[in-house]
Amino acid sequence: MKQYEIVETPIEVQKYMDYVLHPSAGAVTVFTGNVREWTHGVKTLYLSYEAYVPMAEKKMAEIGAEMEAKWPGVRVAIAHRIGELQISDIAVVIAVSSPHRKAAYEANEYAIDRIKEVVPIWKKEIWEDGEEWIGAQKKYPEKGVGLT
Amino acid sequence: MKQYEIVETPIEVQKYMDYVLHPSAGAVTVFTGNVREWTHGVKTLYLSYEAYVPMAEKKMAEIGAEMEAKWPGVRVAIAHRIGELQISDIAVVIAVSSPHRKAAYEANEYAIDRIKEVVPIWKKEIWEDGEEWIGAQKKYPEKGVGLT
Amino acid sequence: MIKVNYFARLREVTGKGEETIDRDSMTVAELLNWAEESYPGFGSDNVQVAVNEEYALKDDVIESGDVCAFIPPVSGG
Amino acid sequence: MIKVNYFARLREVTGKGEETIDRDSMTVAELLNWAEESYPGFGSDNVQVAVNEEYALKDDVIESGDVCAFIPPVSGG
Repeated sequence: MKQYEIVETPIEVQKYMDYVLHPSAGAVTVFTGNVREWTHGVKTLYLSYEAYVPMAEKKMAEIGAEMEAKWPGVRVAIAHRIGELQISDIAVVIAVSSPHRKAAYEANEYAIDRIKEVVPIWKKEIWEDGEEWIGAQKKYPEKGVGLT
Repeated sequence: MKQYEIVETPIEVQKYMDYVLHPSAGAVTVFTGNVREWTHGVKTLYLSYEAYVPMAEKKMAEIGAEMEAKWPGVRVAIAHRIGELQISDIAVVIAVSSPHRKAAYEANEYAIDRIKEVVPIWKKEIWEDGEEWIGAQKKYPEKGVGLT
Repeated sequence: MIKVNYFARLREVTGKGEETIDRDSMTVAELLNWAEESYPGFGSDNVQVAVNEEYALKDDVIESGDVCAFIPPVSGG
Repeated sequence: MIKVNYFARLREVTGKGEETIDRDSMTVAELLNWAEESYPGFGSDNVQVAVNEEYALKDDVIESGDVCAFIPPVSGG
């Protein structure tokens, strides 16, 4: 595994937890985003994820660096799966360790918020009667969204 | 496994993640509290945990019920290990699933805060030159700490 | 007979994990005083009492057959 | 030659994953206009451009040899 990676196979959470654990870590937080059957009353059959892989991995690494700067002592691993995902499959995993728990929670939540803002990954929802690429509709920013 | 349990063997995180996952869960958060080598500049050799087992399991279930009331739709599993734990061993695991991520983070952090307040479990730190039972020093409350 | 359990520091101070007290009824405050007098260094200021696995207030009454526990400050997690 | 990549909705709109444009230099704004004119329904208002795997501003200049990508609103996680 890589510390920040796009994968095409099922995500094994334990690998990422093991990666961030070390003797000074008193807390580990893990977030997984899973495929949900119902969204806004519409039943999802499955999802299809696509990524601009090299840029996505680079952006995830940048998010990790931001986290280490904001919460010194955290250790981070992030993976996002692409391809067809079924209900309950894990799309994204974020593992964070920290000496103390507060930073582990805060940094983890920061990571998923940033992933949803800047990492070039796209989700298509496939329903019984149609499909759609999902994405927050935004106008072109004055500054690129990755330039913070 | 039980949804709320005190265990004497190593905690396998995956079991608790699997327990809380269901088709309406879009987010799963996991917290583990791990034995840290250094605390306030003192090197820990190992920890010894002790619990009033039936009351501890009852209190953990009450915390779970509080979470379900505060964050409708969350599903929770909590385990705490007792006995001798070595550096990096998991002392506690909290798994929370939720349709959306915000509740999964908030409910998870609420759980560990409440565990540290009300669940009758005690930690002894063993160093090279001594040992001590750890506990926040509190006076007898006007209301029992469990009575919230 | 009232059953009492000792944990952590209190198990070490008393040298036992449990015992029974030959009383029909007493308040939580009376139980704490009893322990304070019975065991030097008990330090009941920081100790709560659980009666039948629920935290009790100082005025609560313990009856024969109840199971009590002295709860020093907890430190799980 | 400038290489461009298409993803998600834009891959479907253009019917291709990548192509090369025979230009030596153009701004990001010019690239977006070029795409808008080349592909009906491109919808460049919502599209960002990455140059060499970094988000670029509209005034940034793209040179021959650069690798660009059109980035529709992301929806990972």
